[in-house]
Amino acid sequence: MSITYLDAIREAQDRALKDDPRVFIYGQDVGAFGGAFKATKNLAAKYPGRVIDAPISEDAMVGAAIGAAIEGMRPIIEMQFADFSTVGFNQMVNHAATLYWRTGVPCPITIRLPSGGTSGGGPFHSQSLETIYAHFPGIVVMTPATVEDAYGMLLSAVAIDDPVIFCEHKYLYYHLKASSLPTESLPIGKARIARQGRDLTVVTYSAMVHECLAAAEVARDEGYEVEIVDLRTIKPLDTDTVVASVARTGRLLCVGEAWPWGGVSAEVIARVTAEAFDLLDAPPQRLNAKDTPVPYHPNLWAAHRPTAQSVAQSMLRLLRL
Amino acid sequence: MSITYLDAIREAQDRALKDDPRVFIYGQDVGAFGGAFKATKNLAAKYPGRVIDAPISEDAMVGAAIGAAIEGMRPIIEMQFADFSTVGFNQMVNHAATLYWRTGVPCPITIRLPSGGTSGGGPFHSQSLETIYAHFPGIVVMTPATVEDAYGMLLSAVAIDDPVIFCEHKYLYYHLKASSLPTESLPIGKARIARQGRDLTVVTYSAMVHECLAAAEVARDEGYEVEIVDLRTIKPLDTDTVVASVARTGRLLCVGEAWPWGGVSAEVIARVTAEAFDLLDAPPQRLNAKDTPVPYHPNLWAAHRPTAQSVAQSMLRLLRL
Amino acid sequence: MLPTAVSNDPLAGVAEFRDQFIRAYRFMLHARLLDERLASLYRSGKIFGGVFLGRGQEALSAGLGVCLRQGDVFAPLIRDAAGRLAFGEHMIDSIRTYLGSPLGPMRSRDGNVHRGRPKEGLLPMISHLGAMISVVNGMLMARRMQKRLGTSVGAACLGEGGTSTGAFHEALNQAGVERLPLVMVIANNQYAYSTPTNRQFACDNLVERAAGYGFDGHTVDGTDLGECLETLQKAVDNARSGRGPQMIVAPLLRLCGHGEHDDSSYIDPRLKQSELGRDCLEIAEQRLVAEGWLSGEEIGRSRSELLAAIDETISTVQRESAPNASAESWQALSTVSLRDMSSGTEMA
Amino acid sequence: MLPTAVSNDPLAGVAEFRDQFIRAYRFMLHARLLDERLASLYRSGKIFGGVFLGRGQEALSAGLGVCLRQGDVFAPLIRDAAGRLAFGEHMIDSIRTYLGSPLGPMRSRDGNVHRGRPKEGLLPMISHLGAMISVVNGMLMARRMQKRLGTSVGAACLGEGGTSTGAFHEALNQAGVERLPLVMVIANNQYAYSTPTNRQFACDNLVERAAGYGFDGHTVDGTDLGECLETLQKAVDNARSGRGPQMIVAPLLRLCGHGEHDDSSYIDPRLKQSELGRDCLEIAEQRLVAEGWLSGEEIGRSRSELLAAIDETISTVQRESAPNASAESWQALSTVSLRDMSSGTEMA
Ligand SMILES: Cc1ncc(C[n+]2csc(CCOP(=O)(O)OP(=O)(O)O)c2C)c(N)n1
Ligand SMILES: Cc1ncc(C[n+]2csc(CCOP(=O)(O)OP(=O)(O)O)c2C)c(N)n1
Ligand SMILES: [Mg+2]
Ligand SMILES: [Mg+2]
Repeated sequence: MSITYLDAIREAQDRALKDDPRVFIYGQDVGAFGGAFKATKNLAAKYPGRVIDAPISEDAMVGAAIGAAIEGMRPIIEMQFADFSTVGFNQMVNHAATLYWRTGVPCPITIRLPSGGTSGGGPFHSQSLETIYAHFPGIVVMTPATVEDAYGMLLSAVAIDDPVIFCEHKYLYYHLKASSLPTESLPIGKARIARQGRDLTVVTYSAMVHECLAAAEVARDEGYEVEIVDLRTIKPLDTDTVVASVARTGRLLCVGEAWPWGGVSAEVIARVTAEAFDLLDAPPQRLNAKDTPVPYHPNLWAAHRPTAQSVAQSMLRLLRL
Repeated sequence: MSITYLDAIREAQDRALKDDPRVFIYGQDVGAFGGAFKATKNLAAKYPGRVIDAPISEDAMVGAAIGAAIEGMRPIIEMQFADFSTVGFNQMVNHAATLYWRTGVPCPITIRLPSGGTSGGGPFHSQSLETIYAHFPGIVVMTPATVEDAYGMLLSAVAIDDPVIFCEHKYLYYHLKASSLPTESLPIGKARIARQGRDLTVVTYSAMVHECLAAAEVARDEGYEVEIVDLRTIKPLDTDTVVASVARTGRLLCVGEAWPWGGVSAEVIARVTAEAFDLLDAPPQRLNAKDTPVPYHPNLWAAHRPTAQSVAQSMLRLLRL
Repeated sequence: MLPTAVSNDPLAGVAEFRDQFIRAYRFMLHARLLDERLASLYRSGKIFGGVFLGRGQEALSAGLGVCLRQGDVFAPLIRDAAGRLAFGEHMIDSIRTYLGSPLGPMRSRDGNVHRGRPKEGLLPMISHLGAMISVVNGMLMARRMQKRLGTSVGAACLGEGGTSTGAFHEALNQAGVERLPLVMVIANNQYAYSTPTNRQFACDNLVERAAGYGFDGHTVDGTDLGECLETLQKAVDNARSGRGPQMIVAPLLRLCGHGEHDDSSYIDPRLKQSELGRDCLEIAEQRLVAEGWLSGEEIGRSRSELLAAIDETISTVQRESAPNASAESWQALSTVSLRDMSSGTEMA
Repeated sequence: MLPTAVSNDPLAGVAEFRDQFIRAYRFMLHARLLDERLASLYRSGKIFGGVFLGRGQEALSAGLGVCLRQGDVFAPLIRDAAGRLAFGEHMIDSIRTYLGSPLGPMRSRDGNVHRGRPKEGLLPMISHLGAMISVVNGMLMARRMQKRLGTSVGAACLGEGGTSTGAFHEALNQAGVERLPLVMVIANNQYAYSTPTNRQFACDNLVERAAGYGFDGHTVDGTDLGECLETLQKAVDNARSGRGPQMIVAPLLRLCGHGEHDDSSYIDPRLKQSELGRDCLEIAEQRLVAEGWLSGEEIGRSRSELLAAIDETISTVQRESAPNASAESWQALSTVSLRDMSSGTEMA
């Protein structure tokens, strides 16, 4: 049997619906159609009245989720693409995110954002928006990189009493496969060592984990062992695991598919330099997407985001500093 | 004669309207009423038909500005509070910001965000949202800290062919005074040395410049000379001036009123450590607001954001490292 | 005007109406007096931030409040002191929130009109206009899924200016599609801050929008408590009995500034002279006296009693200690294990 | 049905209408054939990303396009290949954008339906539904301020699903308040992706929303080119002559998938059998032949000529070289002096 990252997301929702009557799914085309990416396929038939088609109203979708959460439900909202979450932004960052702090009433909602670039996606179907959500207090931001985490973390997201932005990467939907679903997983908030190494720590998350793993093989051919930290959640951010890795390697490269200004990679570097400056043997470096919208043509797209090749170059340059 | 920061904003708009027939102002209550903060007082009478009351429709306000820009105008949009820009967010980050890159047609719009905390403002009238705008490609983000810059930079914002998010600080509106308006100003994109020093570089912007200046006096009493860099624009960010200062002092503290995760302070540290690691004699540090919504009660508010006192503590701790 | 038939027995109907009218009037009076006290606290510099009054809108607001029941959902807006009291909010919640007491429902964190108790069905508004309506929808949807909607309804208030927001539209459309028992009350007080209605919308009466959302539409003179009660009761009853969402539009005039910082000199004097500019409280009192439901003396006594209670509550709250920043948790997440202890807020 | 009186001379009116009908029909046919070729390129893997067709909506779209003039503003949506051609877009713009040619108006940066030439009044849509309308408003407002609005109008297209967005509402309200010559064309093709209308809105006909925005409302059978032309011409004329914003709602059926990846198996077969499911192109052809305006032969010839032109253009574009990433500027700002050269995108 082989299970894709997308299957895992569907299975996690199936299980959440099965195990917890408080769970429901609300989003455009999630019902009988099963969602634009089929992440909710068959669920409407299996759980009548609990997988609900929404009008094209992202603000009202999130607003309704907040209200349902107040009444004790655990809604999962599917945005059709992460890029469209910008029109539901206000309810997310100003309403869901502040509810617990303002009132003491928790707001357990999960908002799934099909994120990241795919070939031919273009500027409005490719965005990685984790940074803007992580900037706001009161939100947990998850960025699973593996089939196992797609499953386990989505189940955790639904179980957590706070709003979770669940950034699932569209490129991984079909590309990533595992042989079975996990029965247990790392606690939320803990990063994972995706590859052990001694010469350089690469901190990354989501689809870039795989580019970095491939790049690490290139570096191995040059005689270097690169350690790769998969952050899993970017807020909270597991500084301890990152610092412990840097303590072993003395070098830090942060890689992200999002735009460069002020994102995950900047945050990681600011933390590591503040807390573990003396462990660094070389300047910490970043590699992000270019600071333009995400281009449509595959040639441009491949150059816009980091790839195994560009990551390998960055690794080797930093290793040789 | 004494001119406040708010006066300077009004004067700049007056001059822009006077000098350039392409300029108009659009926002809630900006017309006869002169705006919630009186930043457009008298302008509607002086420039009939060019200072226009908008319905409570931030998305449509920004959309209309984009359209007007395409037709050769140079609109200024006033958001009543920065906090409400979240409902015009999509037009800003996905439409205005991408227009030039996608089509080659520039989008010269200025969006004024009355930003930052004041006593009793509470969670929805106090936000500093520069980070989320700076994260998106295609936007210039200005954060003037002085009366002179409020004037000169707003004029530049209107003259620039790209979308500008102009974060004017509400706390400075009345608190900050100058004797006259400037006749010239530093180029946009250049940071300013607000205070010279040799022992520590503090990088900051907007209202925090003044907290940092006050804190520097405390440090002086302890025998330290702190250099203060006022970024002026946070995107583009003048890394050169910051690095040159760190070259003089060997120490870096970044101070911002925004939330801590992934903001200006992280970006500055990531740049300095990547480009000037060897110049640092101690770990670079940050001081931001706390990672919660902005509280209503003045006691809590004063503890939530950095103040001269907390900045001074951070300075001294870092100076003694 | 009396309601046509509240029950089978016309006299019982009259008595019921009278009782409801008197109850609503008391909340109006209470709200008016409380508002005035808050305004004077503001003028003497005792309140941080803004103060927003409901002067001129009490009939509509209290009228809605008395038509709601425990178990309903209520999302008031900035001018709904009267409706809040009628729905059961204790005035100490208001005073504590305005004065920033840590004992208030918002625990000094949020202020003035941004208060509520979500678990009791009273939603604490965020400032972004229009944002509360879809939240009410979600509460009603949840109850329906949980099979405990019963005859409960959700009521949301908004000014005419707030109808220009995308959030308003999305939420009304959503309520229509889900056929929720939502009662949408729009106080058209002729201004949104300084902006007159002709800069806000282009139809004659916002109720023209009801049909497009699948709502029943009602218009009512917002200065007349009797008419407000009649119309709101009908709308709430419609919603309760499964007849789908209801929109009520009430023309009236804001008889105060946008906030207490605002002298509202922009208000057209002709509007003040018009029917819209009548003070709903005075009209209600005239009717009470004319119908013989309350005497001038009784009204005067109510007034003094309420004032005394208000002043006592204010004194109580003023003796409460201010919040202590170092005792604050400074954590926005409820999940303790997910609190990030090194997020750059403090020096390492 | 013929229009009642297009000019004083009824025969001139007939001739004018006939000419317009024929012109519109040719654009419909052109769009249909172009769409079909793009679909087959998609099936053979030659197109990155999605392909979105206008099948079944050409009458409405071309009808609008021929009512517009140079100097007007047009914001088409995903199913407006016909309207674009009628408005003057060269088909090579479409093909280049779909195939990602750097010579196209979007220079490989944006794709498929996200193309346009803003300076020529043809707006390149962003994906976020509803977002284009307020941009059209702003263009019209600007022209009015510049005193060069004249009789120009702005037309914006949207599907019925897009009417649920807040952006749609804010923009329509804005157009009403500003009394702009906006022509809002809503193609109610019964589905938004897979979502049927009863999950999208709760009124019978979206045109019921027109009055609430201060718009004139029109409904037209979207499958009938003659009726579309008549109604659209009236609406456009109204807007041109200062009678304020116009809304046209056209029921019809999407005769294809949402995109070419979608088999649209969810479409109710009863809808396909109904009047809504008629193919507007066939109906237009029947009328052309019945009226004696074009013969079957002439239609066949048009078809071959258009096909040949399409295929030639596709070949041309396919010979164009792909974009070269290293020649890209990778700069999102137009202001050269503000380009940030050390923003972490590259290693120092
Ligand atoms: C989305 C949004 N934009 C702007 C504001 C600022 N604002 C607060 S109240 C107000 C006017 C509200 O007018 P209306 O809805 O008519 O209510 P009223 O004050 O008249 O009761 C405005 C513009 C806001 N709260 N939310
Ligand atoms: C704000 C927003 N949310 C979601 C989407 C994803 N989306 C693209 S097309 C579409 C359906 C559009 O339906 P409709 O407006 O009826 O147009 P049609 O495709 O039927 O022509 C959706 C949901 C989007 N583009 N924008
Ligand atoms: Mg109002
Ligand atoms: Mg449709």
